[in-house]
Amino acid sequence: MKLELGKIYIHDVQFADKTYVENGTLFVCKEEIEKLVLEDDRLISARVELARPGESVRIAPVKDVIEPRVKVDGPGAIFPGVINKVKQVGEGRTHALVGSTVITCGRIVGFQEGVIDMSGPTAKYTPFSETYNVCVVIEPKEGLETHDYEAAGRMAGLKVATYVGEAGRNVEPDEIVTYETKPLLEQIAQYPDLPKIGYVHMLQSQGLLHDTFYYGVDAKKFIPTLMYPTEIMDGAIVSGNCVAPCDKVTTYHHLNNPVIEDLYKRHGKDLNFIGVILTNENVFLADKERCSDMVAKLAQFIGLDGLLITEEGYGNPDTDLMMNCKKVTQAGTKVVIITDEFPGRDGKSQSLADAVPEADTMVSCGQGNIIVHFPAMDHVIGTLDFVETMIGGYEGCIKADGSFDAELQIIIASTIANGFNKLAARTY
Amino acid sequence: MDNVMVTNNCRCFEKWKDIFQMEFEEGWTYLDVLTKARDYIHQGYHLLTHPLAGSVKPNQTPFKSIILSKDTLEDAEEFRDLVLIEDSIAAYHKFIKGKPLPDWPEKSREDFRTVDLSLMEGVVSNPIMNRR
Amino acid sequence: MAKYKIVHYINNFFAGAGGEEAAGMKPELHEGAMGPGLALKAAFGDDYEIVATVVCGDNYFGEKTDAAKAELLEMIKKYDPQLFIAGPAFNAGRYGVACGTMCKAVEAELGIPVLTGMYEENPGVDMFKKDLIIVKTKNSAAGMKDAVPHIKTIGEKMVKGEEILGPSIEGYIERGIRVNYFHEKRGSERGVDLLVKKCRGEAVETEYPMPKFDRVPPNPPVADMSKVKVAMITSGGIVPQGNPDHIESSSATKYGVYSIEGMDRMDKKDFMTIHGGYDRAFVTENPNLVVPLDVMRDLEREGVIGELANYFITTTGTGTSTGNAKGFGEDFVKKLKEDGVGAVVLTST
Amino acid sequence: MVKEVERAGIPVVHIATVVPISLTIGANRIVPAIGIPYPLGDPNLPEEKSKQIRRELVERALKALQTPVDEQTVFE
Repeated sequence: MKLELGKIYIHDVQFADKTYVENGTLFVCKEEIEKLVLEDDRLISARVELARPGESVRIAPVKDVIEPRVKVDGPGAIFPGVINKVKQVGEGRTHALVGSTVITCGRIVGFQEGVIDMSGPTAKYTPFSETYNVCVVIEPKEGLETHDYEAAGRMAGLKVATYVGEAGRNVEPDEIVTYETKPLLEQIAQYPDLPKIGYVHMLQSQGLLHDTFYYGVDAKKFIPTLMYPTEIMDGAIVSGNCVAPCDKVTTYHHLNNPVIEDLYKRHGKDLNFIGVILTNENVFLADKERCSDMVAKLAQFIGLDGLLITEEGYGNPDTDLMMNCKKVTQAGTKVVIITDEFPGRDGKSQSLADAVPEADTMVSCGQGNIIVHFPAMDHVIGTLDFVETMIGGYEGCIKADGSFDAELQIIIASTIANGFNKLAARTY
Repeated sequence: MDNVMVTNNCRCFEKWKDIFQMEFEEGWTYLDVLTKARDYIHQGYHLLTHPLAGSVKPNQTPFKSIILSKDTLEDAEEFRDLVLIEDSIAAYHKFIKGKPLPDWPEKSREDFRTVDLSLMEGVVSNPIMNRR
Repeated sequence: MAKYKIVHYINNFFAGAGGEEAAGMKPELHEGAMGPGLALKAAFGDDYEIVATVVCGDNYFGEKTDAAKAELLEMIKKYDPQLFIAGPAFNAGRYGVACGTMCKAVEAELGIPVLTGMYEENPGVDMFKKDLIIVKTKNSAAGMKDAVPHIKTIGEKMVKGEEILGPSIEGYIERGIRVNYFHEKRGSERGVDLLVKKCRGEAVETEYPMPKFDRVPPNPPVADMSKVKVAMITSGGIVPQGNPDHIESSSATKYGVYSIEGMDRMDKKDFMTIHGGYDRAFVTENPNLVVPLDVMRDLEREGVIGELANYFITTTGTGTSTGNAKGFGEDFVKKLKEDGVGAVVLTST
Repeated sequence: MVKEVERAGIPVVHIATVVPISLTIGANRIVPAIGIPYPLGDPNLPEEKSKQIRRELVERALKALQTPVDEQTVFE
């Protein structure tokens, strides 16, 4: 499977009468976006605001972040099984508006959604302080059931991103990167002397606000399967969760999965990137045993020499992570784990909720419990009303001028456990 | 299947009180639920669900539900459940020490109940739960 | 400019009072620097002054900890110091524990920075490394020269409120605190690097070491059972009739020590079970099913074991937190040691 | 408790009904007991038989105490 990713670099975002890209500037039509969102009668209001790097702007509470993309050639279309029809993706050509995002925000439940600061001391912790963001603030109709609201919010973001992505269809990309993974036997034959490497991508799948979808299938209902790495770049996986903001894997992070990107960078040089094993993080312990058995089986079945494992979330997923690591190791495949840490406020406790001796090679994406100071910003997109109750915030932490102290875990993707960031933790 | 649900979530209690044996007490804390589950494990029960299910941390949500069974559904390492419950209790203390549970308004409490209920719905709907 | 004031704590040996024979000495106060403090004084230079040295015998401190602590705190308080330094204790265990205890006490009472130094294997290290900065020293006083510059640098930073960097840079013992920093490469790239190396069979270093499972290595076996005093302990909830100490039937917060002097077996008239976790009927009828006194007496009589301790220790295991259980153990082993118990049979239900 | 006794330098044997729990709490010398309602003996049998079983278990425990071990060992 071969995908050409055409990168159109965006250096600014502005409102206009229609939505288009010109000379690296993304122009968006506010009215059309609002109209699109309000097609869903579960939502009663949609407000579009723009946020640019360096501005004194705080976005909260963030639901999802999505990079606008459009499929210009090859089978299927972006977000198959969710926005577009179910059809295999990952082949042909896709254009991405790199440097821009669509961010959905608004209150879903009384907790959990995170913060993005476009400037100031906390901006460095989130990648979205460096992107040009089209923010859509949504509000549900009175009394809407939580599951429905979650679904409406998720769909709104994906619809807007698809709409904005269309603006890149006929634009000549600044750069084209080609990614290719061949069918198993051919791929192994291509670089017979290099170690065969895979990637176990664990998807959050515990329930409401904890779900992820693969071609529209709820991840808690599938069993581990193999995926061509390029499928994910066409939106085969979308996020339907807002667990702890810091280690939420947004849809943006699925589209731009760093492990897949970095494995491709070394593909044919010092490793042979064979493919991705998708698995889940269910609540049911029998599911955990079954799925980790299957992950180990698949790794052995396709003859991997080594693999990376990433997780999403803390606690329950740590058990899946450790089971996967242990069983894969015992099946004869070398493992490296990428994770974030929660060692408590004082940094002295165990970072993970589970541990096995096989997990002897870990990469740390930083710890989410340290307290950081958020100075007041000139403008807030969304609302700060819920900061105190959001994860990481605590009662009385917000001051009259809008500044507050909170744990790092309140910032979207600050310790994301797939290695997207440079943040790490070490022992003092 | 001889199942017991330990919970402090009235919505779980209402929904499944006729299906499971229930250990329910509205006033229990998250820790009380973990402790009760540990007592069951000490008496030979097996965990069916992960004690930290849901990535809402123990100092964030007031609600917790855990399903245990006299039978085990999987061929797990024998002391897995004991380790899981002890680690979960340790995790509870770690978080609560840094930041106590906020005094949530009822609207938020209801949201937390909904999320906890959803986690359990995913489990109860699993066909293996209907095994006799 | 006024000088920063330091108070220094040392033991009998370093105060020149003598070794073991002087270990019982009570707290003493000396104006200015003395002993190892002279080297510190030279290192810290003119902006700092060791205003007093407090001294205490290691045995006195160990045996009368609370009294010693209180007396020493009184002495230290009146100097209103900006920094407290204890030791270094090098490899002296009791001294290390005293240094750690005093540092914690001074920090809590006076709210000033505290600093000590020890050899890695000093028992004080495990007790205090999470709470204190302990400068890493050699295992004898010959290491003073190497330790002084680290004590000086860290001490100055503490007094001035400057950031103290990582343990390998500053020369203190790793405290086990996870601290964030920005790496030059992103996590996924580091992960791929590690994996490629691991697949090549090269050594790789993890960024987050798995916790060491708290295991105590087994003791050597009992050489001659017929010469040893054996004690019985149970978590099976056997107590004297009426449960005089009100031990809980589950989630116990206490344990009991009960006499079995002159008894040949556990009589159901004398003992009952309070254990909440199992069907009590059989054990109520015959407590020897949990505390095998009858058999132990036979073995004692036959000379298989040297002697049976004249009490048993009991609590309930069900629902009892590992923390509580650990606490019970730490508490009652003192008694076992004092009574010369050489082996323990612990029964659980 | 068992670890604290061991840590104090006193050899300890754990007669436990649930061996995995014993392993988890870190006992080094473990003798499996009969069962939960009656760990040392079998009250369904006549008392002298039951006591005989108890004696065998205790003897096995004493033997464990006199056996050198490097790691957690279950004396079946």
